[in-house]
Amino acid sequence: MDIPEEKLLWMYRTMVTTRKLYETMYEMYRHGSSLGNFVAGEGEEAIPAAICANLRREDSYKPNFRQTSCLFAKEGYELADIFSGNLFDAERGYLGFSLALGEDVGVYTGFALAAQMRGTDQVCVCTFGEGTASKGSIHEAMVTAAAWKLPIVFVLQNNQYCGGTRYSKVYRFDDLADRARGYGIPGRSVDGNDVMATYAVVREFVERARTGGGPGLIVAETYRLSPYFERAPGEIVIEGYRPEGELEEARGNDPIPRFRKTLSELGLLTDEDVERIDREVEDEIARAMSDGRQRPRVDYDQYIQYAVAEL
Amino acid sequence: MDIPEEKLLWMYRTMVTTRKLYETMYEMYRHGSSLGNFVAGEGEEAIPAAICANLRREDSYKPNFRQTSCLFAKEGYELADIFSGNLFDAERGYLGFSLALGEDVGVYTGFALAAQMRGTDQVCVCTFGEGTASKGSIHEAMVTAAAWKLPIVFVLQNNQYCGGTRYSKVYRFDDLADRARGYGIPGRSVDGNDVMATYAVVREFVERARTGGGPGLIVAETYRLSPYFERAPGEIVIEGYRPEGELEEARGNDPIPRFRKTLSELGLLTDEDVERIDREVEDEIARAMSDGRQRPRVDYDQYIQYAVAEL
Amino acid sequence: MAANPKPKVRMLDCGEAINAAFREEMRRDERVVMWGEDVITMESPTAGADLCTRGLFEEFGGDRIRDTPVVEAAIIETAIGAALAGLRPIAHVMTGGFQMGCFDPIFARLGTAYQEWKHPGTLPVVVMASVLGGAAKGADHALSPEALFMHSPGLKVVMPSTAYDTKGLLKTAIRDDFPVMFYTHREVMIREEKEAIPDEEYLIPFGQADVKRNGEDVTIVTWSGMVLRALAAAEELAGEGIAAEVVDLRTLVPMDVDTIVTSVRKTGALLIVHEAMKRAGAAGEVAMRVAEAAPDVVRTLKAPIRRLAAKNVALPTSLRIERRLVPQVGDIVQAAQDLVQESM
Amino acid sequence: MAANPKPKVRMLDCGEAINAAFREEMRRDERVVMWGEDVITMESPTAGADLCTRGLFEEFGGDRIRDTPVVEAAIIETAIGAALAGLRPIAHVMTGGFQMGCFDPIFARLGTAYQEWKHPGTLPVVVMASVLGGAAKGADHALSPEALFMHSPGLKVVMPSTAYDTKGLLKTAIRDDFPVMFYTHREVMIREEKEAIPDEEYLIPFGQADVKRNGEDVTIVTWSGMVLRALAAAEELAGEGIAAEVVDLRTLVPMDVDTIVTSVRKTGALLIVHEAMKRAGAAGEVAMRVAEAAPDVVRTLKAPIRRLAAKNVALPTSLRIERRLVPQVGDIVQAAQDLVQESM
Ligand SMILES: Cc1ncc(C[n+]2csc(CCOP(=O)(O)OP(=O)(O)O)c2C)c(N)n1
Ligand SMILES: Cc1ncc(C[n+]2csc(CCOP(=O)(O)OP(=O)(O)O)c2C)c(N)n1
Ligand SMILES: [Mg+2]
Ligand SMILES: [Mg+2]
Repeated sequence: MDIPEEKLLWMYRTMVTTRKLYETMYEMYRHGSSLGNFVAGEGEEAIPAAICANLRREDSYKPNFRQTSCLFAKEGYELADIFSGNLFDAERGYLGFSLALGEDVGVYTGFALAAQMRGTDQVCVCTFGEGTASKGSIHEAMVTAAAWKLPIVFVLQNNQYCGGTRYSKVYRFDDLADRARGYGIPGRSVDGNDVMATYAVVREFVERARTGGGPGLIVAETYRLSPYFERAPGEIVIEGYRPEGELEEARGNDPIPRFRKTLSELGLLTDEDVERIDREVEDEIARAMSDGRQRPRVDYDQYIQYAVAEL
Repeated sequence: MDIPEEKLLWMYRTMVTTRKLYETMYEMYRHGSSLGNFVAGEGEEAIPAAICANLRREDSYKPNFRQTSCLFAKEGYELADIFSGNLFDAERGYLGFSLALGEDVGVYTGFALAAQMRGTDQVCVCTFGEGTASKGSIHEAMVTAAAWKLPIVFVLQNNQYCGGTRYSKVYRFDDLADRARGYGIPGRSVDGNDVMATYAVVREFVERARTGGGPGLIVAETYRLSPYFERAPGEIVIEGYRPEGELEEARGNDPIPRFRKTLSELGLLTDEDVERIDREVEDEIARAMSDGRQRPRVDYDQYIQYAVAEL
Repeated sequence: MAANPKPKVRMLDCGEAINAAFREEMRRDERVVMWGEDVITMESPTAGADLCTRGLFEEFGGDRIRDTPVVEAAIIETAIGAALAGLRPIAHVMTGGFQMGCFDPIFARLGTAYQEWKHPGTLPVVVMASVLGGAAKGADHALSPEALFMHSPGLKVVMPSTAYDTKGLLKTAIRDDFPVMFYTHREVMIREEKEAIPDEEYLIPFGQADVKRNGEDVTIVTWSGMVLRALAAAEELAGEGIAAEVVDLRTLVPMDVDTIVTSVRKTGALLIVHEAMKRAGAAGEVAMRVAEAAPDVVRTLKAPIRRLAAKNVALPTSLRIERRLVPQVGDIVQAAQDLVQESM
Repeated sequence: MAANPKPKVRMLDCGEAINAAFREEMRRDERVVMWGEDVITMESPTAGADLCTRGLFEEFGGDRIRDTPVVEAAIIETAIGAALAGLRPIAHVMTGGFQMGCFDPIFARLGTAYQEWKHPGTLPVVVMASVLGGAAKGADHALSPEALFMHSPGLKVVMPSTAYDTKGLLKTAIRDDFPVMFYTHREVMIREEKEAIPDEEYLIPFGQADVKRNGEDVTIVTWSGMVLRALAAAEELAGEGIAAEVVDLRTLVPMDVDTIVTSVRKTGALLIVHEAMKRAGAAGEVAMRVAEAAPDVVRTLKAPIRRLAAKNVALPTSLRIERRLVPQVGDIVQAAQDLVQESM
């Protein structure tokens, strides 16, 4: 597939920004900023970049829960939003996510249903982990999307780990994309650390959904470099569940250096570009942070007004 | 496959008994016996017969909810039990069913888990409809059974209807057995109105489960001749959802006459046998009814003792 | 001024009243859509509520009314997503008992998450189901789940007892910008007697209890199917010289505590009756609300607030047993008599 | 008779106490088994309750303790099936909030169906989860769901507030022949202070509240994490001359109404405090039970029974907001003062 040069560079920059966002947010977390539990998706940056490169402002996108911050890359959002304390905005297609895993997939399916009922050409891309994929509510959402041929693309992001449990310990087969057959919808596995390959598959599935061809399931194979979640200082960390050497080996397949290499081989990226982009992105994040943090926060009085049946 | 002659005749007799049980119970229902809502599984008798022919007393079996009465055919049960008001008996492998569809499949999976934990060679066969197969809890049960290679065989009984909704309106594919691939377990479709073919598949799957080979999914294709459920006299019945002529055509594929024909072609069943079996079964049912109804019923005082946390 | 012409009425049963409410609201606002199992094919969105959807498919088409697979969680979750995207879905889940199987979508997504997400906009979803009490259908069909959903911050809970109230409250529910749990009751749905329903549009606001019978000796607060039994009990009590006032709450959230307090101020005795199991049932909430709103009234009660509800036991599939577990007319009579006696 | 030797004790935190209880019961009865997400790999059966399962896999092997996929419904349902088949499973579901996603299996199967099925035998299942209150983790992690499960006929509900009680009650739960919902609380789990736990085995029976502090002026009834706050409040109140009695219910079902009544008979004032949302929360049940058990005591109260609970709002992910929604030590002090004042 021919991917335009700007798209390629945009995806590279997006991946770099995503990685640096994790680093920034982790620093904020370590220094006591109240971000709640901190989760990050290091090593999985290619997938949101490939998705966002295919979406429009009016489309809907749910990143995997550990990649919420990558929403900045979705048209309609900007970096400062990430630091603003609230990303939720149905207008820009982000309907939040469920801390109870899996219960959000049906909600996004409802967005796709509304698009179909109204005859718009909006599309929804909804991501979840291979651990979450076992939840019953996801099965129901996929049955429903298939039954009505809804414009939704499910992206199962298989980063090999659900908490401390390795994927291959739970599942008895090679290809999770086989799940799609059970719903009568197209399914495809892709190397989720290869952003160009992922882009191509997402493009195909999104276009099909946009033109009335119904839902599909993409399984993006990747690896979770980040821990399960960052504990608060002093809390116990158990990370001994990874086989010796596995993490180091996975770092060798980090999608960012991999893509950097491809781009430089294609003559699209020089060492100076790399450094420049790094610097620019760092500046952007610093500016976005100070902008975002200045935006007004929802306070107690506003909070208790929202969606309360009876105080 | 060579099926011993007695097995064949046993299955025939079982199918006839199942059908006549429906008729008897429907009469009781029409005359105001308090059986609750009345559901029947006419046209689907081959499947429980093929299953029970492969099970032992200590195995577990959940028939589809509209075929609970076919439990008489499971080793350990007898006809009189059907009229006794309570079939539940974990010892004989029947753990009840859930009126909320689907929530029982995980319970039966737990039976299989206990068998595995204890190292027995018990097997569980758990049946549900193609409508019920969309429920999330079934997905979770199948993921779990696959993950642990539990000795359970799921039988998806596709009778083409879920309430008034035709299967082909909801699902976008030909073969529900493809679902099995999504769990990494063996799957197989079979003509569920062909009792011999069904017997062979059940046998293979049950033996595999019994010898540590893990779970499987059988899709038994059949047709629901019975209405969704029998309404109480005076209640509204809407049965207009079947395409013209479909019901009549399906009657032409009734598994009982079909098997009768096969058996007579094989020289195993004469017209006299047919009549004799009909008469014998009717007598048995009559006796079982009077025996069963004489058994003591759980009364209020006993009822409120069972599993109550605090009265 | 012209003489006020007598408003036209038609005699409808509850199913017909629901059908009229659906039709009127779907005509009025094209964002109103609905789905559920067999809502088209069987015209039966909630078990026991047959024909409620008759003719809607023909009039509004297969985009606005849809049959779903057996996917209760997805029925609710898609309603949430569609509502966030600007539609106004009515999501059907057949029975209150089946709502246990999509509890997270209702309690935690619909009723909780969008506040947690600081969603400043609307979330117009009506969840409809039937409570199939009185016919020994077991807990999955007969459960009356109001106490559970009252405990979710964002859910309103509506449980009418007449066809008239059902129509007016359902129209209000459909126009509400936030989630509403709406329950019909089998015994209300199957009443032979039709009711006079005005042709002219009317809405009944939430949070207004209705005094279904006046009396001076004891206040009976109840809702849904139990209103019918309470009224029958009041009739019997009248024969014995006890004048019971029957307050039909109609909506549990929001709760019209004022009407209860006014009644209790008059009668001096409060009996709360519900069909659901007693332990952690809604009676405790009613009692606390009265105590909080009017400590003076509670202080001068002659006997403590009393509740009558189902025993702490699973709903059975035997009518014989169900009748001894769930309050019957005779039980209400007895409880009211006891309370009046004690108050003297 | 030999002199009674001083019983040996060890200083344990709550996680260690749970670990000891698991180990003792699994040694005692090989039918005791457990599963849940990451119970082996992360040694963390309930979020926030780390290391509770340390060493169990090594001692008892992969048949008796298992990591599951993310399948909360199947975790409960398989526990039911295995229990019916003769095992005694402990099913872990991480948090009370995640139990919304397996509500039917808990409420309707475990707590209801097997009575409906007239199952005359036992159903020994313990469901364990953590309530992660006090850290702005939002409803899915922080929900305290006791009111919901108290409303299921067959469920006992246990919510201890100390390591000592946790161990004794957990052992009782594992030996109970019927379903038990067992909740640890984050604030109890993370207490720095260790407690003296006897080496010798002890069990604490269900249905026995514990008076954690004596007082004459006002009774505070509470449970789980709120006991810690109530005790801190009682300390402050003492400074102002108010002697609060703190009754830790420990088990909500069965409920020790006698201990409450005895206390209230003495103090004449009852404040019920809970962490869960007020509307349809468990306070109403406590109040009704007291009124039913001791109408005379209620009649002579100087002020109506009072409750203090979280506002009727979704649990937020902001600590700033959470602190204004959920009762804090200062709120309990204030409520107790008000009540005492009003009673005078
Ligand atoms: C219903 C539910 N169960 C359990 C959890 C606890 N939990 C949080 S993250 C996580 C792992 C999810 O794994 P996966 O879906 O593969 O996503 P990943 O962490 O790999 O991105 C679990 C089990 C939860 N949040 N919700
Ligand atoms: C959770 C739940 N949703 C809906 C129903 C109502 N209901 C009862 S039977 C039935 C049809 C089930 O279809 P299928 O599973 O194909 O079984 P069949 O009736 O064909 O034997 C439905 C929807 C129910 N009992 N439980
Ligand atoms: Mg993962
Ligand atoms: Mg079917």
